[in-house]
Amino acid sequence: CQTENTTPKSTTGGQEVTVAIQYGLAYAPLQIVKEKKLIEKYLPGAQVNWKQLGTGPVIRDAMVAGEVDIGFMGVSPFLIGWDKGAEWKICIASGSQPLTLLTYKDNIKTIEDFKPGDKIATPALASIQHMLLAMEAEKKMGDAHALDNLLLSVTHPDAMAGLLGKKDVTAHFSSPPYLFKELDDPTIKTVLEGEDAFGGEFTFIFGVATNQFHDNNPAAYSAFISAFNEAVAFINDSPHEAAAILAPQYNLSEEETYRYLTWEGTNYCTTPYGLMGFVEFMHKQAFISRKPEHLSEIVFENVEAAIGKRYGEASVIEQIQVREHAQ
Amino acid sequence: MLNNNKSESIYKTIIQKGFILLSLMFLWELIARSGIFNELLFPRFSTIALSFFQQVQNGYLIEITLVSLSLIFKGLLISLIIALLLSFLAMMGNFFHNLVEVLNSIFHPLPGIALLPVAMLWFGLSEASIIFIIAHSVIWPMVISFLTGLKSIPRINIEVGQNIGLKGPALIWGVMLPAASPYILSGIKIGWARAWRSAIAAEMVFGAVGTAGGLGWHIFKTRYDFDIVGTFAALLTIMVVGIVVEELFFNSIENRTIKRWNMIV
Amino acid sequence: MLNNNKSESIYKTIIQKGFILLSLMFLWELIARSGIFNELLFPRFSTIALSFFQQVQNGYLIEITLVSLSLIFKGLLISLIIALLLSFLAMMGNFFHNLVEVLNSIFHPLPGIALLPVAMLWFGLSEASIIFIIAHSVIWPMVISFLTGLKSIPRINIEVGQNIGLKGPALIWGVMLPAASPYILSGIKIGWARAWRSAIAAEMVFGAVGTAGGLGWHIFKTRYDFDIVGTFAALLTIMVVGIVVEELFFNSIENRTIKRWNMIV
Amino acid sequence: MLYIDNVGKSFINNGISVNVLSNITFRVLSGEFFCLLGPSGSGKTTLLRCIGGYEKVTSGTIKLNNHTVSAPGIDRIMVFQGFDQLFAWKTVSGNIEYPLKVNGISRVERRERTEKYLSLVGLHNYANYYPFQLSGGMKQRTAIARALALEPPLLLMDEPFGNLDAITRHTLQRELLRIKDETNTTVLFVTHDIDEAITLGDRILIFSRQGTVKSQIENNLNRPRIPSMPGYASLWANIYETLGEG
Amino acid sequence: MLYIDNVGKSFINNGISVNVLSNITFRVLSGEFFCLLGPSGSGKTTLLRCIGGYEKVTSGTIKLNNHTVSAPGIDRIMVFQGFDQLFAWKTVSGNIEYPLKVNGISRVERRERTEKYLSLVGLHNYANYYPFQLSGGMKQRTAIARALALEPPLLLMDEPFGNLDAITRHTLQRELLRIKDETNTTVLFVTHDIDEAITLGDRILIFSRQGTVKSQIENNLNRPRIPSMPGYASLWANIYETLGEG
Ligand SMILES: Nc1ncnc2c1ncn2[C@@H]1O[C@H](COP(=O)(O)OP(=O)(O)OP(=O)(O)O)[C@@H](O)[C@H]1O
Ligand SMILES: Nc1ncnc2c1ncn2[C@@H]1O[C@H](COP(=O)(O)OP(=O)(O)OP(=O)(O)O)[C@@H](O)[C@H]1O
Ligand SMILES: [Mg+2]
Ligand SMILES: [Mg+2]
Repeated sequence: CQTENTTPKSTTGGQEVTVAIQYGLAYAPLQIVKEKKLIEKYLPGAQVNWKQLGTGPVIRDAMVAGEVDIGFMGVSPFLIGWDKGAEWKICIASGSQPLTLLTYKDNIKTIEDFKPGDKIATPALASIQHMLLAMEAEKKMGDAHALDNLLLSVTHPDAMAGLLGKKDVTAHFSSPPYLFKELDDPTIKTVLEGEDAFGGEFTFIFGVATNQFHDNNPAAYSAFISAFNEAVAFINDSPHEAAAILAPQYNLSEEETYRYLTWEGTNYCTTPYGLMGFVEFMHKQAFISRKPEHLSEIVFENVEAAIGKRYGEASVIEQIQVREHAQ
Repeated sequence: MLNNNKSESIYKTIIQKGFILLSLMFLWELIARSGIFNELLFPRFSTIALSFFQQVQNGYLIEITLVSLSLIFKGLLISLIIALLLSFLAMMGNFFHNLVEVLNSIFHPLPGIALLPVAMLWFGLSEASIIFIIAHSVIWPMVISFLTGLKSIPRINIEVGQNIGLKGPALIWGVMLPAASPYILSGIKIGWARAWRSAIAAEMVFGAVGTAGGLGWHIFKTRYDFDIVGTFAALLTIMVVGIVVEELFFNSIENRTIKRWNMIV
Repeated sequence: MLNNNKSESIYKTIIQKGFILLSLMFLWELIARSGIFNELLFPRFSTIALSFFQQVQNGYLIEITLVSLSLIFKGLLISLIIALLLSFLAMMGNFFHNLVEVLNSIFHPLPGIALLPVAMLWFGLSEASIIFIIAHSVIWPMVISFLTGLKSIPRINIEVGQNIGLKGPALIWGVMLPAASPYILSGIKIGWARAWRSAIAAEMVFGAVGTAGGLGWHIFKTRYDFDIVGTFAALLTIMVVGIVVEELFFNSIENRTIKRWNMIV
Repeated sequence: MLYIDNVGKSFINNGISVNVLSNITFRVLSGEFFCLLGPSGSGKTTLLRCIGGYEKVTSGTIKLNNHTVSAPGIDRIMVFQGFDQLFAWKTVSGNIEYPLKVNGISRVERRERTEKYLSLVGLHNYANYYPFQLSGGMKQRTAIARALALEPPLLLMDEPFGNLDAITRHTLQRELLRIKDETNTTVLFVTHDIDEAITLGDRILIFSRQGTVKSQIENNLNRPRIPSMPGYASLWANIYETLGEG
Repeated sequence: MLYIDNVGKSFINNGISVNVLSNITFRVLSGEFFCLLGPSGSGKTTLLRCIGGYEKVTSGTIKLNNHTVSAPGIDRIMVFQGFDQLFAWKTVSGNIEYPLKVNGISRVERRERTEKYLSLVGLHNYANYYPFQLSGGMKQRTAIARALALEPPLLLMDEPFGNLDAITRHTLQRELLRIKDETNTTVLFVTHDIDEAITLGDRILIFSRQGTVKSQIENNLNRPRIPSMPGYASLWANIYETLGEG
C-alpha cells in the first residue's frame, strides 16, 4: 500500500513476488499455491503478496503498471495485450474447463439455426468464448463474423439469469460452475462444445509474468513455476484433499467442490495445448495485428521447453498447439 | 472576496475557460511525454486527440454518442418527473415525507448493480433496463436537492401564493418551483452528470446487441481490447459533451433565471 | 399543504417510518411468494432476513461492513475537505470560479471506471485507489451543492460578516458555512450515498484490497457464486446502515441546526 | 363582518409554551377602517396572521362573514410586514399582474389595473425592475399596489407604510382612504404610529405589551384629519398615555 | 472626519445605466449626529452602502479620517435597512455577542455588554430566541443592540427605528443620544421621518427624489427637543416644504 509506483516492486527485493488471484474454480491451482504456501516452500523467506482482483482488465492494468508480477488470464486477453506492447509472456499453462454453448430453444441444433433477434451471451468481445464461436462460424457458415451481430456481452451470472429466465438470452457460452447449474434445468441443452469448435483439445487459462519480473527475479520466478506445478499435481493426485482445502474458499461443500474439480472436461495441466491455434486464428481474423515469429516471443523458456521441439517433424505436444481444422 | 459576475463580460469567461482547458491538455501532454507513467496506460494527449478527431470525422464517435445521449435524455426526463413528483408528494404531509425519506435512505446508497437482477426481471436485457438503472442513479440525489429546496423556500413566498388563491399544483408551479429554482437547477446539474456515469456503467454491464452500442459499450470494448487510446478518446467525447452542455445549456438557463433574479450571485 | 414538522413528535415519525419499512418488507415477501418471478432471481424476504441475521450473528457481515465503512469514511472525509476547498476557491474570484466550473463539467460525468488506469498508475493496488475512486464520485456533486449554496447566501449575511471584521477563512467559517448549511447538508447527504455506491462498485472491480474484502467484494463473490440470497443479504446490510445513518446522524444534525433555526421547514 | 372572539395564541419557545395573545375580542364592521396599535412585540402581526389564516389560534374563534377562518383565502388580502414579500423572479409589474392573472382577470383589465396602481404608488418608471433592484420603500409600495389591485373585500395591512417618507406616506394614506370608499373595502390596519392611526382609523384597538386588548377607541374626528384640528391633540395624548401605561 | 466629495453612483438596469446619486458633497464632523432625509428611492441606502464600503462609487471619493473608503470595516458599523440582518443561526444574545468575540473582547466583558444592550432595547427576556421567533420590531432592536455593543467610532444607521412604536422609538432615540455623548461616537442616520430628523440631528441633509442634495439644514434647537418648543414647528414646515418641492 505505498505509492512509489514507478519502480516495480519486483526489482526491489529480489525475493518478492506479487501474484494476482481471481475468484473462481478455474483458478483452483493458484488457490492451492496460496493455501499451501508452496512458493515459500521453494523459496524460503520469499515475500509473497496475493492480490485478490475482480476483473481481467484490472489485472492487465496492474501488470502493465508494474503492480503485479504474475497474473492469470485467458489466452485472448493475453495475446491482445502482447499485441499492444505489454511486456509479458506466458509462464505456465493452468488448464482448461468445459466451455459449452447452451440454449433453451428446441429448434436450435447447431449454430446455423440462430436467427436474427436471438442473443448469444459471451463474457466479452474477443473472449475465448467469442473466438470459439467465430471458429465454428468460419467452419460452418464460411464467415467468422457471421454471428457477431447476435453477440451479447454480459457476465456469466447475468447470462445465466437470462438463460434460465428463457426470455432475453437465447444461448449462453457457459463455463463452470454456471454450466453445471444451467444443465440442471432439463430444458436446456448443448449446441456446441468448445473442443469441437476448436477442433481438438486446448488450454486457455495461462499464467502470465512480466518480462521484468522474469529477468530480474529468476529465483522467485522458478519458485513460482515449481510451486504451481506441484499444486496442479496435487489436485490431480489427491482431488479429495484439494477439495477439502478449496471448499471453504468458494463457499461450497467438499463433495460439490470435488464434483466440480473432477467434472468431465476439466483438466488442470501445466503444458499448453492449442496455443498457436489461437494465435493463428486471432491473427487471421485481425483480433491481433501481428503474429509471433517464434514461440519464444510469447512464452518463457520453461513453457517452450515443455512444448519441446523435435527436429524433422513436430512433436506430439508441438502438434497440438495448432488447430486440426485450420485451413 | 465576493465576486460580482454580472460586470464581467461573457467573452472574458469564455476566454478564461478556453485558457484553462488548453492548460489542462498541455499538462496532460507534458506528463505523458515525461515518461514517468507507462505510455500503455497514460497515452499522450495529442495521440488521443488525433484518434478522437479521426473517429469524429468518420462519424463513428458521433453515432455512438448519440446512442448514449438518447438513453441519457430519456433517463433524465423520467427521473426529473419522478423526482419532482416524489418531492412534492413529500411536501404534502408527514406520512409522505417520511415515506420519501425512507425510500431515499434505502435506495440511494444501493449500487446500480444491485438492481440488475430486478431490472432483468422487469425489463429484460433491453434499453428499458439501462434507463431504469440511469433513473435509479439520478432520482435520489435529485430528490435530496429538490426536497431541501422546497423545504427552504422562504415561508412568506408560499403564504403570498396561498393568499392570492394558489393551491396544489398551481402553487407548486407558480411559486414553489421558481422559489426553489437554485436547488432545482443544482439537482438537475447533478442528475445530468450522474446520468452519464450510470449510462456508461450500465451499458458496460448490459453489453450491447451487435453493433448498436453507445459510448459505454465502446469503452467496454476498447478496454477489453486494451485500446487505451480508444478508451481515452471516448472519455474525451464525454468531457466535450459535458462542457458544451454546461456552457450552452446550464449557464444560459442560469443567466435567464436565478442570476437575473439575483437569487444567486 | 405546508406541513409543520415541529409540532409532530419524534415518536410519531419513528412509528410511521417503522410502519413504512414493515410494509415494504411485507410487499417484497408477497411478490416473492406469488411466484410471478423466478425464485432464483427474486428470493423471499424472509429467506434474505434469515441469512442476514445468521451472518450478523456470526459476525461476518459486521466485519465486512466495517471494512467498507472505513473506506467510505476516509473517502467522504477527503472529499468533504476537497469539495469545501474547491467551493471556497471558486468564491475567491472569477478565474477560480471558471476553473472549478470547467473541472466539474469535465470530471463529473466521467465514470469511475475511466479513472482506473490513472488510479492504478498513481496509487497502485492499494486502498488509496479505491478511496480515489470514491472521492471522484463524491467530490463533484458536493461541489455543485456547496457552490450553489455559497452563491445563494443572502448578501446581507456576508455584508454583516464583513462589517464586524470577518475576512477570508473566518468569514467562511463564521458566516458562509452556517448561512449555506441547508445546501452543505444536502451535499453531504448526497455524498454519503454516492460513497456507498462507488465503494461497492470499486471493490467489485478492484477486488479485495489488503487482506479482507468489504461488502462490495462480498457482493461480487456471492454474485459469482450465484448466491442470490447472499447478495440480497449484503444489500439489506447497506439499506440498514443507510437508514441508521439517516435517522441517527443526518436527522439529528438537521434538528440541531437548520430545523432549529427555521432555515428549513 | 369579522368577529374575533376570545382569541388566544401561544408559541412553544425552547420547550415552554409562551402566551402571545390572550382574550382578544372585537369585531370589525363592513366598510370600516379598523386600526391595531400596540408596542413592538405585542402580537399585532400574530393576530393578523391568525385572521389571514396563516396561523391557527390556540383558543377562541375567528369568523369572517359567519365562516370560521381556517386557511388563507383571496377574500382577505394581506400586506405582510417587511420587504421580502415580493416574488423575486417577477418584475414590479409582474408582481402586481400575476395575482390578477391567477384570479382569472382578463389580460386587458390586468394591464389597466397594473398601470393604475403602479402610478398610484409612484412606480410607473420602475415597472420592469426586479425586486432586488428596488429600495426598501419601493418594495413596500409594490406590495401595497399588488394588494390594492386585487380589490379585495377585506384588506389586512401590517405596517404597510412603515418605511415610507412623510410625503409618500401622506399620499398613500389619502389614496387608501379614497379606494376604500370607492370599493367599499374593509381595512384592518396594523400600525405603530399614533398619528397614522388617528388619521386613518374609524376605530383604534390598543394592544398591551402582554398581548391583551387594553382599550378600544372610537375616532369620530372629521376627515381629512390634520394635527391642528380640534380634538386631535387630546386624542393623541389619550392614546399615547394608554400605550405608555405598560 | 468623513468627507463625501462629489460622489456619483449608477446602476446598470436592463442594460441601461441609471444614475442613482449625483454630485453628493458634504462632510460629517467627529462627534456629530448627522441625518439623511429623503423620499423613498432617493438613494439614501445606496449612499450609506457606499460609505460602508459595500458598493463602489461610480465617481467622486469618500474619505474617512483621510483614508479612501474601499471595503467594509469595523470602524464603520452599519445597521442595515430591514429585518433580515440577523444571523438566523444565532440567538438574540448570540447575535450581539458574536461580533464582540470576533473582535477579541474578553468573555466577561462580552457578557456584560450583551446584557447591557439587551436591556437597553428591551429584549432581556428574549435572549435565547432565534430570529424567526421575533417580531419585526424585535429584530430591528436586536440589530441596533448589536451595532451599539461594538461601540464603534462611526455608526451608520439606515432607518433603524422604522418599525418601532412611538414609545419604544422615543426611548431608543433618547438612549442613542446618550450613548453617542458618552462614547463620542459619530452617527450618520438615515430616516424618512421629519420629526425624528429634528429630534436627533445636529445637521440634516435633504435628498431630492433624483438623488442629489437639495439642502443642508443646521439644527440648533436645544435638547431635548419636543414638538411644542419654539422653532420646532417652523423647522418642521421648512423641511416638509423642501421635501415636497419634488
Ligand atoms: N414563530 C414564532 N415562534 C415563537 N414566538 C413567536 C413567533 N412569532 C412571534 N413570536 C412572538 O410573539 C410575540 C408577538 O410577535 P408579533 O410579531 O405578533 O409582534 P408585533 O406586535 O407584530 O410587533 P412589531 O410591531 O415589532 O412587528 C413576540 O414576543 C414574538 O417573540
Ligand atoms: N442593486 C440595484 N440595482 C439597480 N438599481 C438599484 C439597486 N439598488 C438600488 N437601486 C436603485 O437605486 C435607487 C435608490 O435606492 P435606495 O435603496 O438607495 O433608496 P432609499 O433612498 O434608501 O429609499 P427607501 O427610503 O425607500 O429605502 C432606486 O431607484 C433603486 O431602484
Ligand atoms: Mg409585527
Ligand atoms: Mg433605503
